[in-house]
Amino acid sequence: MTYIRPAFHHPALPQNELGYTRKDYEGSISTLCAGCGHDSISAAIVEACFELNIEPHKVAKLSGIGCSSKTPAYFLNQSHGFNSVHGRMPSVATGAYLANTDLLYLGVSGDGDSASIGMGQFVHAIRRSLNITYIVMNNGCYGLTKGQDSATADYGYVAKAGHKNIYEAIDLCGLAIELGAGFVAQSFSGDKKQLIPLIKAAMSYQGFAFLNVLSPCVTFNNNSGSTKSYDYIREHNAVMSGMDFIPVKEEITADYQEDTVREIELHDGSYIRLHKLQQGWNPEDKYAVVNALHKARASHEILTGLLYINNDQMPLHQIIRLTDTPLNKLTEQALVPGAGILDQINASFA
Amino acid sequence: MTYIRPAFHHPALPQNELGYTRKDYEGSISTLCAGCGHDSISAAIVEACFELNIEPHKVAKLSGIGCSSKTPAYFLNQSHGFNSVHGRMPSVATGAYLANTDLLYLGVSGDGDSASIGMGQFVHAIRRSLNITYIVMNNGCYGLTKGQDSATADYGYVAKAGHKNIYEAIDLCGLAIELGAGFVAQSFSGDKKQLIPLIKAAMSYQGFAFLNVLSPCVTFNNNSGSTKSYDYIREHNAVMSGMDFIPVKEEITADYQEDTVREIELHDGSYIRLHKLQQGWNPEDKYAVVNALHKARASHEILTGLLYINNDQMPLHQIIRLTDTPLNKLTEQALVPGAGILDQINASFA
Amino acid sequence: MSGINDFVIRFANVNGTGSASANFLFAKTLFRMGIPVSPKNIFPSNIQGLPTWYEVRVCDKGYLGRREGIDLMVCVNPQSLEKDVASVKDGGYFLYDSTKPLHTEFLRSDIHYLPVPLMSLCNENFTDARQKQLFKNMVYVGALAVLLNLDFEVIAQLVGEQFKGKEKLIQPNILALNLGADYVRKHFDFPLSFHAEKRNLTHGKIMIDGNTAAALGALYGGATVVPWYPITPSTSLVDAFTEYAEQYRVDPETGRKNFAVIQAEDELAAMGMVIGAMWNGARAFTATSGPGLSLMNEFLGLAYFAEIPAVLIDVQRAGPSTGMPTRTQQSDVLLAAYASHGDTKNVLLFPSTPDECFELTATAFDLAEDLQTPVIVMSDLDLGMNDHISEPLHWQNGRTYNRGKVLSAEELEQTKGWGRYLDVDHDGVPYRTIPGTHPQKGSYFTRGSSHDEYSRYTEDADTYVRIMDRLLLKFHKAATLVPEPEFYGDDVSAEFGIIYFGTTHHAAMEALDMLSAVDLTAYAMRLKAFPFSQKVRQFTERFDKIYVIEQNRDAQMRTLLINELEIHPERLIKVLNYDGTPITADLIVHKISSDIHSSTLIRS
Amino acid sequence: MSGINDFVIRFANVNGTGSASANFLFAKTLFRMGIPVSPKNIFPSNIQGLPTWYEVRVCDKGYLGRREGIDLMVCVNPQSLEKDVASVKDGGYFLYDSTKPLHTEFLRSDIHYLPVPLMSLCNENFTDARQKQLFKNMVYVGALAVLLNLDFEVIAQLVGEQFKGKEKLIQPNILALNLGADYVRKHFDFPLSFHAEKRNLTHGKIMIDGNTAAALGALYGGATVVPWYPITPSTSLVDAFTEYAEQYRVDPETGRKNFAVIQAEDELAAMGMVIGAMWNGARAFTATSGPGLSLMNEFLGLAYFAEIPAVLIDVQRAGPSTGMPTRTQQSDVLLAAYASHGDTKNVLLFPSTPDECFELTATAFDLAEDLQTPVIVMSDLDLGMNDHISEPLHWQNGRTYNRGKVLSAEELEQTKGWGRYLDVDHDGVPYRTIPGTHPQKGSYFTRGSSHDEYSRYTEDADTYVRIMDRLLLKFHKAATLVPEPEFYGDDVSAEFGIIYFGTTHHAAMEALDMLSAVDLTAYAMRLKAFPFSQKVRQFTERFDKIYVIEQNRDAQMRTLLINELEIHPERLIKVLNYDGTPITADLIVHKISSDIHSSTLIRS
Ligand SMILES: Cc1ncc(C[n+]2csc(CCOP(=O)(O)OP(=O)(O)O)c2C)c(N)n1
Ligand SMILES: Cc1ncc(C[n+]2csc(CCOP(=O)(O)OP(=O)(O)O)c2C)c(N)n1
Ligand code: SF4
Ligand code: SF4
Ligand SMILES: [Mg+2]
Ligand SMILES: [Mg+2]
Repeated sequence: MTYIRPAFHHPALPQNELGYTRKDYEGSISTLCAGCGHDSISAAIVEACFELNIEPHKVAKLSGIGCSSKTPAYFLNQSHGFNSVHGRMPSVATGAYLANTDLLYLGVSGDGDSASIGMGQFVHAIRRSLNITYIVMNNGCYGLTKGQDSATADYGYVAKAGHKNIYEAIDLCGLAIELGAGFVAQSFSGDKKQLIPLIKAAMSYQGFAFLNVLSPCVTFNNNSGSTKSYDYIREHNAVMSGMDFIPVKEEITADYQEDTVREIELHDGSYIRLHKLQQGWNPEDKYAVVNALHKARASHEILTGLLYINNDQMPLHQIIRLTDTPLNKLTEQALVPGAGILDQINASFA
Repeated sequence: MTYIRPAFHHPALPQNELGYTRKDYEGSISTLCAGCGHDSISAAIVEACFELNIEPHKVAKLSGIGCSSKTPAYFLNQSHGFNSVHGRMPSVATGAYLANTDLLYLGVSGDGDSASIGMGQFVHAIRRSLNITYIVMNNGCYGLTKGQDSATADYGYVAKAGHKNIYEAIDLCGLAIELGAGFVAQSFSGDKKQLIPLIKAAMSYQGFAFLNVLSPCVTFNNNSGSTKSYDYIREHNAVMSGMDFIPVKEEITADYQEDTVREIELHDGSYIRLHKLQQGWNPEDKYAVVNALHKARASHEILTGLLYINNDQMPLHQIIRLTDTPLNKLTEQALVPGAGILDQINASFA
Repeated sequence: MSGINDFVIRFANVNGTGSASANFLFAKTLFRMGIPVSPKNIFPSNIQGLPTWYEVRVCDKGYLGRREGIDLMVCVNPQSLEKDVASVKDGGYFLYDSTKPLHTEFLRSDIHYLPVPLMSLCNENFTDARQKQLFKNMVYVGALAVLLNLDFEVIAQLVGEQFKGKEKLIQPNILALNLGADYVRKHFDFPLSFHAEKRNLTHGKIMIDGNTAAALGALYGGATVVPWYPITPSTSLVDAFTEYAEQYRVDPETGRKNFAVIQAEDELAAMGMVIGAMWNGARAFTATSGPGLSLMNEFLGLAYFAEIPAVLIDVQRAGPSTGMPTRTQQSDVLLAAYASHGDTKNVLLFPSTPDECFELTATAFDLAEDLQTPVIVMSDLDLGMNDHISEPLHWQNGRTYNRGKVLSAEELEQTKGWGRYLDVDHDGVPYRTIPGTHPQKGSYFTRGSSHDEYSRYTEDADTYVRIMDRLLLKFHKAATLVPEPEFYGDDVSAEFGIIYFGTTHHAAMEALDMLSAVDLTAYAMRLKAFPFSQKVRQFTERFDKIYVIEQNRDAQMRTLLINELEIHPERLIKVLNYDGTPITADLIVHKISSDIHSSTLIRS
Repeated sequence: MSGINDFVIRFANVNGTGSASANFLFAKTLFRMGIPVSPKNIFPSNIQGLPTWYEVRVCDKGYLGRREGIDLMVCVNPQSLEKDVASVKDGGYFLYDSTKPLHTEFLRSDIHYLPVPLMSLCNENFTDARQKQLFKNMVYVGALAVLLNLDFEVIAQLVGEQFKGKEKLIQPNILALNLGADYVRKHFDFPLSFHAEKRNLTHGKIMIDGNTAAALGALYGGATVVPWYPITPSTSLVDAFTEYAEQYRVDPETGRKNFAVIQAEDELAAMGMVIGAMWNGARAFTATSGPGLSLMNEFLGLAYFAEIPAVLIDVQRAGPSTGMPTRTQQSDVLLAAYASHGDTKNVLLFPSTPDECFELTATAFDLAEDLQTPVIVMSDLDLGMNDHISEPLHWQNGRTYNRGKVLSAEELEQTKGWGRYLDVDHDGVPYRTIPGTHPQKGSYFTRGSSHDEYSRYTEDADTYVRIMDRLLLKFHKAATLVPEPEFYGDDVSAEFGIIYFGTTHHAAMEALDMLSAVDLTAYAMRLKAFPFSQKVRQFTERFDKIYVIEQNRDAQMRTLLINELEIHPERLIKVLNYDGTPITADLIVHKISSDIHSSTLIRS
């Protein structure tokens, strides 16, 4: 596939290195509620893809069912999208990815979609190290079906409908780390500065890159008893580090003091630079991260930032030693062993 | 339900406090392979129930599908059993338990049954704090379908069929702890001394009691490259503590040195006594346990014993404030609000 | 143009703007005035900001089905203006918010415009932004009240009931109503040629949605374990159950509950929990819609084969796949009837009205336990989520549950050689036991694998066949136990038959009258259950030509009829509506009469 | 008693004792001797220690279906002795391990006993415990070779092939064979009255199981993504695919693979992966059995409605639920055809023989991509897991794949106003694009929710109906593309018709001959696909009476025929076998002739 430069752009719109403008990364008009956190995440995806100089048609965006899962229609109109069935996006993404490892896969899901009906597929996509950027737009509730508690709703939070949640929440980041996800980050839809570089880093990572983005549901879960409201998250957000994402070949400047900066080189040569690191925070130390998460949970803090990264993770196509040519490009030539071989096989059954 | 003493036992057979003999806890003849680890676990269940003085008909035993899931037919013939569908035992058990909280629920599953197809239900049974003893007979493979790797098969182990497993294993104990299970233990089918008190403790615990029992599949996963073979487990078994289970009202004797003994009182008044504790091991300290599990995994050790216990866990029926009378005993009297109330309701729609 | 108590009015709103309660107030006022009314909510699969409509048919004759053709459109949504203007009947009315002038492209010469400055009236009279938006809806209700001659006393009373406990809100609502009313009185002739007139036609009736009624049926039917997974349009059913159970099933002293509503992780789990609970002797049900039904297939097969009672309420929506989640259809019939791999057949019940939702849901528990098999109540979005005029829900005090053949400890004590699947009574239904009943007797091992009469695993060919044949026998027994169909129309001189079920009821009733008005006399049978009873068979044998009306594409009920009753397909003619909107009498009449006109033979 | 090359022999073994290869050796020897033979494995759902049988029918006439009545029983399993003795035909033979004496209760006066001290012969000649057990099986093969006049050269050759690479094992195997042979020569008259004689009837044929053949069909058909979840009897299909792919689809230099076999976490995921892969332009399939099919319902509905190609191979077993996992049935037909909630219809293919498993599996990919819809290959346990004599698998070099209407970058460049679901060719099949094809053109949003021709979400009634109607049109097109039925028997003088499909083939062929021998002349149609083509319709119109033979309880294919072709049910008579064993010609003949005798009219 050769790249064809998009034509007739308004000359004033800023272009990225490939000549695309932000408009080229936008989608249809959102039908979500005004103020929904999910829309901010869509915007961050648009910005991240623009800045990353991604060719939109080289992205496949997949989702399940829910308000969150509708968002792929609201960004990257020039990418193919797949709004599958509830909770089963990971399997559809796995199939798509195996068919063509040349595309970037962006999976979008909700907390209902991933933490309840989709739990099994979520776990196994991680176990297989599916090469995907997997974003959960986590609002602690089922938006599209009108606000039921989800499995990530915190114990004791008070729903808009008035009742108190009586179950313990599933911590998707803790779970992802326990299951061996190679890239685990948490962020907040209201914090673009943090979110955009995280998305860029996730999309540059080879392997399962998980992003749990707290994303308030203004209609059903933004009330005062909520622990997923804009106010609550802002108040309880403990940023573990500032972060920059430095694309391949860009010069690395040293703006920060040595001791608080960490740079992590990804396989494609790009860098994640963490600065203003919290005391002792090392996102490559699994135990430390797990403990920090447990403690934060106990003290009602929400850790955000890049929580964990394992740069040695092998993505699925390498694990199974897939050929470089995308499987969907293989023709009869490559696929059919031929009549002669079939004769031999027949002979072995004669 | 009044208890009726079983009649006509061979006088020589030892009886427990209720007058039952071990025979009363046995099941049909096993059709598993000779030497299958699962049979040893069945025997341990028989022994534990005998020693615990459980009335067999007060137990409901449920399972999914697999060699492991067949075992409920091989113990406790006087209990009702339910061999449901593959991977979905937790939901059936949840329904059964809600219908009658007066019975003891014993769930039996396999690693295929719980870690693959049943992952979602496993996770959510834990999240709900289902009041059950949940035993996974973990052989790292799919016995009944002839030996495929399961999701608990260790990375790099060599299957009998010759290939090497290329995926990371799911650590069911680590997962259960992360998800908030209140009682998490690991054991080995070949170690009755450890297994029987663990089963007794689990059955006495109120809440989700998880027992991951390594249980070699002699037919498909007992070869030399296996990490779930009898030999391998014996060699890599790191027992975290010796353990006794002391039923309610039994006198607590002090056989052990103070500093290496820990006693944990369960809600029904029985005790778990841990002795020969590993240095610094505290099964009530979640972080310590999680770290120990992670380290053991890295060094190919298999920790066995009671790994984690949280005595403050509330079982599901308390969480949802269920009435004491089992729901299945309620009659029209309790259930029907009556024609008068219906008239009022009708009036509210007039 | 339509006349007194005979018109259709449609409200075009934006969802999430609080129009629902104002629109409901409008419909309920008519109902309280004794006039038959049937509102339909046409809403998007979305939470806020998209067009949503509320359509109210007013009909003295009591026809409660939907009718095409809008007499009066109330449009407060600029997004859908074009479509809304176009949808008004020739000679009809178009009421709109004239705060901003209507673009000339929306002017039709064949309809009347009723400009009311809703927004500016609110702006002038209210300060709070949210109030301004909310009260706009009350303003148009006030305007309509004058235009259509509604009873202001009834309205005021309803507003009072609505804001019971929040009395402060009554006054501003009344103010808003009056703003609209006064504006109309000042600017337009009133009432319109078609308008309301008090009647006594709804006396003793209630106005309720089917989901609430079904929830109450489950409550009265003794459901205690209610696992579920949210899905439109079944969610409100479980919500209603929870609400009433919290009211009537909680010990006021201890706060302890007589029921367990569990939000499951998915529909597979929900059905698994129902099966576990009913296996263990409690009454349980779950409610879902198409996608959930698909996911429950494996478990339904288990319940069928292991003979475990289970109750499922399928509030159908437009499929396939995610389809149109907020549109109605009757398209899960075939899957529900023969759910799961292997040879399986399930009992289905088809309510047509809220009171039947109540009654058939309660009955479902009796049938499920009596027959030890899954029973699926086939509701749909139209029935479940719209308000319908209905007979009041009825429960006879002293009515007892039929728990089926369950052996007590005492009975077990006296029983010899009990086998879980022994057909002792030769009716296909064996005796079961509940765990924990007796220390030595009655335990058995339930399995979805092949089993003998004593519930032991078997691969023996004859045993397997015996069990499978008995399940057929049981299904024949089911045909004698399920609710009988209802019959309508002219038994004596009918020239052809009509079969239908579920929410087609009102449209079918109206169609019957319309047909007989043009001398097409039909006798109609409303199915209430699957399998089909003798009466159903007799009906199908009586006519050479029977129209089968369904709200799906593939004529699924017709397939069941042909397949189970061995009817020649050519005798069953499809009358289908599957566009997601409730079927209309016009459509039925049109399809039947054009078929009759295109064929010659009616009765051979 | 049966005669030369006409007998049935059954081996009664304990599973897990290595009898399979010895029994296979026996059957293969007959095949190599040019004699038609059909082995059936009757095994328990268990790994070790339970009774398992291997039944071999030898038949000069080439009838390859199962036949009731055992001429010679080889019993090496004390557990099943009683049953095994009882199952021998009057006048038949019973060969058993006489190391321990047979209890007198197992002595029948009407059969012949052939005591061979298998165990003691082994004990005397081998030392290793495992070998003693294994070689017992070879001893009875040696004994049978003499009794039945098998060609020792052929046996020796087969043993050589089997132990290629492990030559050390050849000698002891031959020794074991000779032990049995010598013992028979010394103690019994031989050969028996029925025995084998060399023929040339299997020349050019192969002996292969359907699962292996289907796997090869998938390999040649271009499958690259193969997600699956283990389940009997489909597991060996994916095993075979993997094995051949490892051989023929791996770059010998780099070891990199041209395929991805992924063990999914369950069947839902397996089907999801197939859909994802085919959406993305690769050929993918999964194989499963009943329970898996039930779990795939939701995804099948998505693929139907969003028009995504998908290939599924359903190797059917006895349902419902877990049923009898190691027994055969054709009972998933109805669910597969109309899988999922809402109005859905899937394309089904019905292979009867291994070469058809190959061909129809390869074809399934073409059809799925051509029609952009799921295609389900309906195999069964009998076909999939038993060895069958078959035509060799055939692939024409140069055969190309039909990838359907997929737009390339160049085509997109030239296309204006493309819409994913536009019916440009008026055949119901729209054009699709593969992700990543073109930078600006061809992207679209796939959804299981209602969509318009441009794949935009819609709740518009007319648009929805348009799409649903086009899907019906596409299904009609499918009927013109699927493989045509095959016809057998007497076209001219036939008095009635027979319809059947799948593994009923061999029994049906034999039944045709048996019927015509008693002057019941039939013309038979073997269905190969659903939907039904014109030829199928014509056949059904030709006869007043048609017997529909199926291996399920509820006559599921008959339901499809009646429902899709609008046939009067009374013209289609059920001939059913559903006990889990492969159907026999005797059963067919018995049911048809007793129906004919009990009715008078054959042709009106
Ligand atoms: C099988 C199935 N069950 C239920 C539903 C109904 N449903 C649609 S969205 C949704 C939950 C969405 O919650 P979440 O994933 O958190 O997304 P949000 O709307 O909160 O962004 C449910 C239950 C469905 N579409 N399919
Ligand atoms: C829905 C479904 N899929 C697949 C199967 C086939 N199956 C039976 S047992 C089993 C795996 C059992 O593995 P595990 O749970 O580990 O039990 P084990 O036999 O190893 O004890 C599978 C895949 C099934 N019965 N149902
Ligand atoms: S309901 Fe909640 S999650 Fe859905 S669009 Fe509205 S704010 Fe967002
Ligand atoms: S196959 Fe393995 S797991 Fe199954 S019974 Fe045999 S040894 Fe046990
Ligand atoms: Mg959510
Ligand atoms: Mg296992």
